[in-house]
Amino acid sequence: QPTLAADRIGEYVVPSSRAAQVKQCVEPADHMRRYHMELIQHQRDATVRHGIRSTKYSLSNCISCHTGHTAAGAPIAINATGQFCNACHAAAAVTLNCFDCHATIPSGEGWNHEVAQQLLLLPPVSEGAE
Amino acid sequence: MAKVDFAVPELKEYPEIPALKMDAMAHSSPFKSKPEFQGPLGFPGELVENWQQQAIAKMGDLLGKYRSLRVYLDACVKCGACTDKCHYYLGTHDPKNMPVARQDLMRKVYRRYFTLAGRLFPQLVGAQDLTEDVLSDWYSYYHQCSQCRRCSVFCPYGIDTAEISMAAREIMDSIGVGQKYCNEIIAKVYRIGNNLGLPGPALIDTLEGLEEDVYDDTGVQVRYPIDKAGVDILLVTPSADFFAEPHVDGLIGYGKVFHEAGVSWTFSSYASEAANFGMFIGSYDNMRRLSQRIREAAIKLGVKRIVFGECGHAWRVAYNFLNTLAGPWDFLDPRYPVPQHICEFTHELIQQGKLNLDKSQNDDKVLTFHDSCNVARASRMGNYPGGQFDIPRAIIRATCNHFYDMDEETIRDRTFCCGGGGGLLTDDLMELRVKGALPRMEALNNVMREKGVTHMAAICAICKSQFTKVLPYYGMNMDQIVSVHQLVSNAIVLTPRDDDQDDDDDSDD
Amino acid sequence: MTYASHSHSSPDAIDTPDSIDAVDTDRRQFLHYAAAGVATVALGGGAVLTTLTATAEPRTTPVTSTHRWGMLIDTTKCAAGCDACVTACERENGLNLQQSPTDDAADWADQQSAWIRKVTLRDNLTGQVTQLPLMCQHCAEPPCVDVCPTGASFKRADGIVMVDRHTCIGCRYCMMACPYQARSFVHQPVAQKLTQVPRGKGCVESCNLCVSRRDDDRQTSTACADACAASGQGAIVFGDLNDPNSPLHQALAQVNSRQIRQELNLNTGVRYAGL
Amino acid sequence: MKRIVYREWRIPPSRYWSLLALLAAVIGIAGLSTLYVEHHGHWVTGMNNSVVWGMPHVFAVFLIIAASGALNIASIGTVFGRTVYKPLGRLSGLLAAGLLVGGLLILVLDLGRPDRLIVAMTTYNFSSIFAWNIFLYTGFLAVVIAYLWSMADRKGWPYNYSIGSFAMVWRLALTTGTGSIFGFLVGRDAYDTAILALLFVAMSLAYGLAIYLLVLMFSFNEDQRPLGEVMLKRLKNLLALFIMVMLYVVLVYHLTKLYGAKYNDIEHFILLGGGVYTLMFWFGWIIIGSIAPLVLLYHPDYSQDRNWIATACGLTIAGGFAAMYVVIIGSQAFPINMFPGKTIVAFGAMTEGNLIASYLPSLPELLLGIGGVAVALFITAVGVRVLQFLPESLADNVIDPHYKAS
Amino acid sequence: MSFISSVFAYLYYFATLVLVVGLLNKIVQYARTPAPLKIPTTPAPITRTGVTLRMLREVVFFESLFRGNKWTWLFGWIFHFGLFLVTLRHLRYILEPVPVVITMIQPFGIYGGIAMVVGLAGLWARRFLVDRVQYITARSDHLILGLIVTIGLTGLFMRFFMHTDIMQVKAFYQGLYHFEFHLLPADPVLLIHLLLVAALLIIFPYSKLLHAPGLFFSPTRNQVDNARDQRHLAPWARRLEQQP
Ligand code: HEC
Ligand code: HEC
Ligand code: HEC
Ligand code: HEM
Ligand code: HEM
Ligand code: SF4
Ligand code: SF4
Ligand code: SF4
Ligand code: SF4
Ligand code: SF4
Ligand code: SF4
Repeated sequence: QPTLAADRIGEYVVPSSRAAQVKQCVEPADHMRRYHMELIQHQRDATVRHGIRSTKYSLSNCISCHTGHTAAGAPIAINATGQFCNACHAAAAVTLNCFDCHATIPSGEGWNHEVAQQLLLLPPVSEGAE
Repeated sequence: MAKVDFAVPELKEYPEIPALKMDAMAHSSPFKSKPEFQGPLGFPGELVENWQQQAIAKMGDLLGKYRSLRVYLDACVKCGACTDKCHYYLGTHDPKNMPVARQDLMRKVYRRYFTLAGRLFPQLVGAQDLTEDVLSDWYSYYHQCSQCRRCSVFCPYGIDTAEISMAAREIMDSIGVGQKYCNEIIAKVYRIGNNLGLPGPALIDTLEGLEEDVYDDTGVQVRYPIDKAGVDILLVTPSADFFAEPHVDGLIGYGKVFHEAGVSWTFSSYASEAANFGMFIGSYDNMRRLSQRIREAAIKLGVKRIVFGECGHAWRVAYNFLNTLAGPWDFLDPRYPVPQHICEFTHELIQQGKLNLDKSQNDDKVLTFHDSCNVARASRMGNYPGGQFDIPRAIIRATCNHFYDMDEETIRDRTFCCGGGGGLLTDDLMELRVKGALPRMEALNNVMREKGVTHMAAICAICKSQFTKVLPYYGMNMDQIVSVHQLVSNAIVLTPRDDDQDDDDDSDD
Repeated sequence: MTYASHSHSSPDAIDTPDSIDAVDTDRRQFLHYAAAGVATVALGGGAVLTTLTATAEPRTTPVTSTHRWGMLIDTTKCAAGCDACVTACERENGLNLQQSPTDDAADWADQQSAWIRKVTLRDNLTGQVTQLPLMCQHCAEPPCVDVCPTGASFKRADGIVMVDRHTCIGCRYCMMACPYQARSFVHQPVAQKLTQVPRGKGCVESCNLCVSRRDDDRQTSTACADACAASGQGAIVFGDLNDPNSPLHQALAQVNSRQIRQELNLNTGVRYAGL
Repeated sequence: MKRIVYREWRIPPSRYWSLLALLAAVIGIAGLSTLYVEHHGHWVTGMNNSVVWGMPHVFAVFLIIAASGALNIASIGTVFGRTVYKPLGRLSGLLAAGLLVGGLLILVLDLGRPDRLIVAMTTYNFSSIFAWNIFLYTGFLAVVIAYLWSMADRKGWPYNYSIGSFAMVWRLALTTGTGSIFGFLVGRDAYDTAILALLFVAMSLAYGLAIYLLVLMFSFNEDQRPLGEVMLKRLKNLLALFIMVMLYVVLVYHLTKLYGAKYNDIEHFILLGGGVYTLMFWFGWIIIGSIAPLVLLYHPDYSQDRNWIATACGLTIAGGFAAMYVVIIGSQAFPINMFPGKTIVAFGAMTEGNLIASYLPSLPELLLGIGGVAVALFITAVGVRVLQFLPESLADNVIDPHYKAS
Repeated sequence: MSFISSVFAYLYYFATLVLVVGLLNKIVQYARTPAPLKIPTTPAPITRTGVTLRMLREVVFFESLFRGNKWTWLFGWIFHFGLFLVTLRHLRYILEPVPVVITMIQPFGIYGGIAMVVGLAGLWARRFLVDRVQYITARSDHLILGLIVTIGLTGLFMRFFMHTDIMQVKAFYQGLYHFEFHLLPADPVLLIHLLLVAALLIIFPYSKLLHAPGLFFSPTRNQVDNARDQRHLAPWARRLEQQP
């Protein structure tokens, strides 16, 4: 007798990312799953056209929070195989060109980077702990 | 014969797709066959008692025997591409003459008895019981299809309404509802050897007369032998060639070509008919019985090759089915295809330069060519696809100076039927025949006006008979239709032979 | 939006040795201005629960035409052999991370991105040599924006002309149109980039007046201006053209400045003195 | 009037398929080289930050204006009521559509981000002449299709004149628009004049007709259809006329430019000191592309010979490419005159003696351009084969009922 | 919700079964039924390769239909090509890992979806506007068109307006392979989409949609024109021959 398997929201969050230690995404994960592309797209236009640099839906912020880290604490490109963005997109056959331009790990100077710096300073989450 | 009054359609400069006129041709159906014609073909004499069950059973039988039927009844998506392709629809405006609607007459019965959807939701899928009305529709409209296959060319799945109307006719025959014209003729072949019921002696007479005529005309002794054993070639030709105009002029041409080729040949009085009406009624058995006569004649006469005269349906059966029905032909000369078309034969001679043709003999004519539907869409000549279009044209071009094709949409594989094919060449269907000829008449009329065409050549006995009858309805002349080999006959410059003076001694080796 | 060219001070003033002091003054004024700016901007946007920046917030409201960012470049101060501004721009925007895909140095020189160029001129009559940095002039009537088919080239409300590289299709028509050859096309895939300055193959880019600094009120200058000042030349003054109290405005008041290709009437945001 | 009978192009299948295979191969190679460029980025082309439009644009612009010119034949038949040209109309429409698609394809594939084509199709900046051109181009295709329909379907005949007139207006707008892409570039000395649009119109007539004539002669020849002297003579004279008009506009263009002193430098560059560009101008555009065809077309003997007429067309087309090269690339190579009265000694990485921007077309971009031509021909070849575009005969007695063999 | 998910799970098992069994049954039936006579519509190819090419042209370009009716061809081809792209795009839901080609085709699949609906709209309009086609149209024809249009529209609606959780959809279908029942996202549009798709799968083997396999078995199209060279004999005809 087949049973209904439990469906976990949040299963794609990389254990070694900061997100693993936070309770919630910027919106409920269910909503994020469906609408994250529109959120960041909207943010994109707001930022580029109107100079709004709020971090809530900013791509750099997604990356900061969702990048996984190696055991040594070095960040792993977020679009690398099996990493957060890629895990879903490979399964959903989505090809992004965002990372043609956008840094896949927090890098560089500036206020965005300061955010990243702080994230980097976090102790890497040990593998498997979830 | 109850003559129906009808208006001959008007010829337009451009073909027009008519608006529907419901049941415009519901009254048209051919005479029913009498029991005495049914019997010899193996069909019940009249409508059997439990005809519905029998018809359905027969349908089931055919569905198991013919993939075409099976697939075609399933596959049609009602796309409508075929709707404006049938000359009978164009001429009569009756929606049931649209090929798909014609198929639907059977399809709705098929759905009712053979498909799940039709059994469960007949209304939804347009399924219907086989009632008397349906049967009468069948009889009427399956005898308004000349099995010309024009619809099949344009159907995305190649659905061939001819296959379906053949099946319908077979089913009807099997319950005792036969068509007089076809069945009577088939019976005649069984009895006498040809459609026209010309007995052997009559044929011999005719041929001797021809030999004299030709001699008088040309001063050259051209032979038209019959039942001569041990010759190379058996020529099988539609019996109309033996006496009807313009057919016989073609036959004279065959003889002249053979004469020039220097080959020995003969007719057979046993197989003195090329046409095979078994196809029209969709009866494999009868088609096979008719074909076997040719095999028997070929064996009896000991010929090496078989050549067919100008006849469309005959050529279809010969080209595509003869090997199946009466083969294998391993006792014939393997260097030649079995059978060959007389046009293939003539064309080869022309290419080899063996015929001396004086084109100016046909200078009184400006020609066009009517691709007969069964030659164009159901057979081939030569060794490449489409040879059936090029070879007759090449012959015409070689024999006359003025040739123009009709509108591209109305020739080659898109050619329009003459309107009399498929066993409909009977006076009781005159209205249908006249109206069905409309598209061809229009195209002809256009080249006549624009290119000054005077004559139309054809290579089919039915076409020739039909046009002779129908042309006058459209204000044209019946002798505007000519045989291709009539042109050859006119143009050919005969080589006198030693035996020209010597009537009886034909010493062939 | 128009404003008069300022030509109060005499051209000679530019060559005075105390120009260094002038820069210092400028700097002080800059700092002053910056402090005021920070003070006046509301620190909104507390909604973000993951906010890690404890102090000042980057901008959360759309830019307006209250400001119009611009620069004054005093060519007389621009030193021969110096390219500090170019280097700074490259560092700021990750252009120094570009790697030549080709061995042909001349080709690469033509193809690599340059948001700011060091230009040297010689007067045809006098033979006098002039140095100046040339970047996007942030035209008020930018031809590049007019021609861009998708509207990817656009002018922000605060006067910054830039490329929205999400809608740029790489047709390069803007490059054809720009009278200053200020734009670059990214000819090769970009391997390394900065979070703050995304850039990649197939799009057009140009100086954007260090736009992410503009949206962060803690920042009051551009990388090139900072570098020039730091190098001691102080040839570049950055500021708000709309603000009569801004150091830029005051600097413009002091020197005789003009636009390059003034005849085109593009009303550039970058002005040159000593040209 | 007699009905004109059109027939599908029925050359032997083997020839037909080899022709298609050849074109397909060229297109395939162009496709591969496009992928190559897209994968590596544009550094593998000769284009750079100074010469931002290169060989692909030479081909694309040529094809696009030729498309407009090719449609001109149909216009003459429909709008100007020259019934003799009527039988030529369908091919004219088809060729126009083919050339345009070929040209646009090149433009699109040369984009830095061709994957964002949808952006170009959905977001418009209406102050950009380029955006208008996108409308002009796609609209052109729609108009041509409607035009073809009105020529081919009897239901469309009543609208033929109105659609034809509309198509002609559209056609002129298209060429003007294409010319204006350059004409509106106030920042560059070589452009910045309205005459450029006029020049493009004139060029379009000549190049479109030259291509049309070649295609017509080739297809009729292959299919053994009669192409009479009367028709050929008319078309040939028309071509000569168009070439002269073009020459005239070129003259006016340079005269106006020379008149304005500020353009002296660029004029000097193009006409005298521009090296390869000067050569292209004089030798390619003027001598090979204009004078030589004129000589051939008016020569008492040569002009009677079909091979020489074809040669004249070929030369005109070659000249067209040279013209495009001069107009598009030559003008970019010449440095922008930003500092009047001053000489630029160093301009960023570019230093003295090297201020004329270098541009050397690379193979991939050349292949892309040729691919566009192949696409145009491919469309035409498929079109004439599957639909009735070609009149059955253009023999003298067919096109002119009053014709008498002399 | 879990109830609905179970219902859908069983529905899809059933629909797939019907589709596969029904279709196989039909195909076997077609393949088993002999074609006793050579009836290719000429000019027909005279070699097997030629026939394959002819079939390919029919399947890919709808060559005959093109000759038959340009408008129908246009809309029909747009629809089918769109459908083809959409189908390829949909493979991402049922394949893991997703093949590279399928990934590359994704953006085109969306245009395919739009094209599909446009094509269907044209085809449907014809059923009302052309008297001949109106005459031959049965209710089931409208029904099938309506079904597919609705599938297309709900799909597009999800694509552009009400996104669904694709990962969950995929998990649901992946689960079916192992008899694991995953939850479907609770989106009404998705459920309608899927319900109608199931209906489509079920009616496929019992409707005119059989034209797809049918084409391959059409004797007028799949026969080689070589009757004179090779004797062609159906089994039942051979039996006929043996009894004199
Ligand atoms: C504070 C860190 C943080 C930031 C910033 C953040 N996320 Fe998340 N994200 C999370 C956490 C934590 C979860 C898991 C939530 C859960 O399990 O309910 C999550 C879940 C998700 C999911 C669902 C994944 C799954 O496995 O179901 C998506 C998609 C997502 N985030 C996308 C984004 C995007 C896009 C952005 C940028 C706008 C972003 N996130 C920014 C912390 C963050
Ligand atoms: C060709 C380069 C390029 C590509 C590709 C690109 N971007 Fe960007 N993006 C930029 C640039 C440049 C900026 C910064 C503009 C600025 O600083 O004002 C930016 C800014 C943004 C921002 C606002 C800054 C931030 O970090 O929040 C978002 C969100 C964004 N992009 C999302 C995307 C998404 C999503 C994609 C892919 C679908 C994408 N971008 C693809 C160049 C690109
Ligand atoms: C829970 C799975 C999941 C995660 C995690 C996820 N995505 Fe997605 N994303 C999707 C799906 C599914 C789609 C495709 C929706 C579609 O095809 O309609 C998508 C689409 C997108 C798109 C739109 C692509 C397009 O071409 O339309 C963008 C942009 C995007 N994701 C960005 C991101 C970024 C950036 C991250 C990582 C920070 C991320 N996503 C993480 C599931 C995910
Ligand atoms: C080998 C694959 C297929 C081929 C060659 C094919 C071909 C065709 C053709 C030629 C038509 C007639 C023209 C038209 O009306 O569009 C048609 C109609 C149709 N096809 Fe297909 N088809 C195929 C597969 C499918 C499939 C898988 C579906 C299922 C969704 C489908 C659904 C339809 C429908 C609904 C119509 C009728 C349109 C109407 O009612 O007008 N086809 N097909
Ligand atoms: C197993 C069967 C199917 C599943 C699970 C399924 C699921 C989906 C989903 C989840 C979407 C939304 C895509 C998005 O939001 O990006 C979608 C879209 C769509 N579906 Fe389906 N579908 C199925 C079958 C079909 C069929 C058979 C058709 C056509 C006859 C179809 C036509 C469409 C169309 C046209 C779209 C919109 C375009 C697109 O996103 O591709 N679907 N489908
Ligand atoms: S076979 Fe010929 S006569 Fe019969 S329906 Fe088809 S087109 Fe009409
Ligand atoms: S063309 Fe074929 S599929 Fe279309 S309606 Fe006619 S028979 Fe049916
Ligand atoms: S840093 Fe200043 S002095 Fe140096 S080159 Fe730049 S502008 Fe001139
Ligand atoms: S300088 Fe050039 S790029 Fe900058 S705004 Fe002006 S035209 Fe545009
Ligand atoms: S290259 Fe980009 S920014 Fe420049 S005109 Fe084209 S689309 Fe606009
Ligand atoms: S303002 Fe910024 S982007 Fe512009 S040139 Fe200076 S450093 Fe570069």
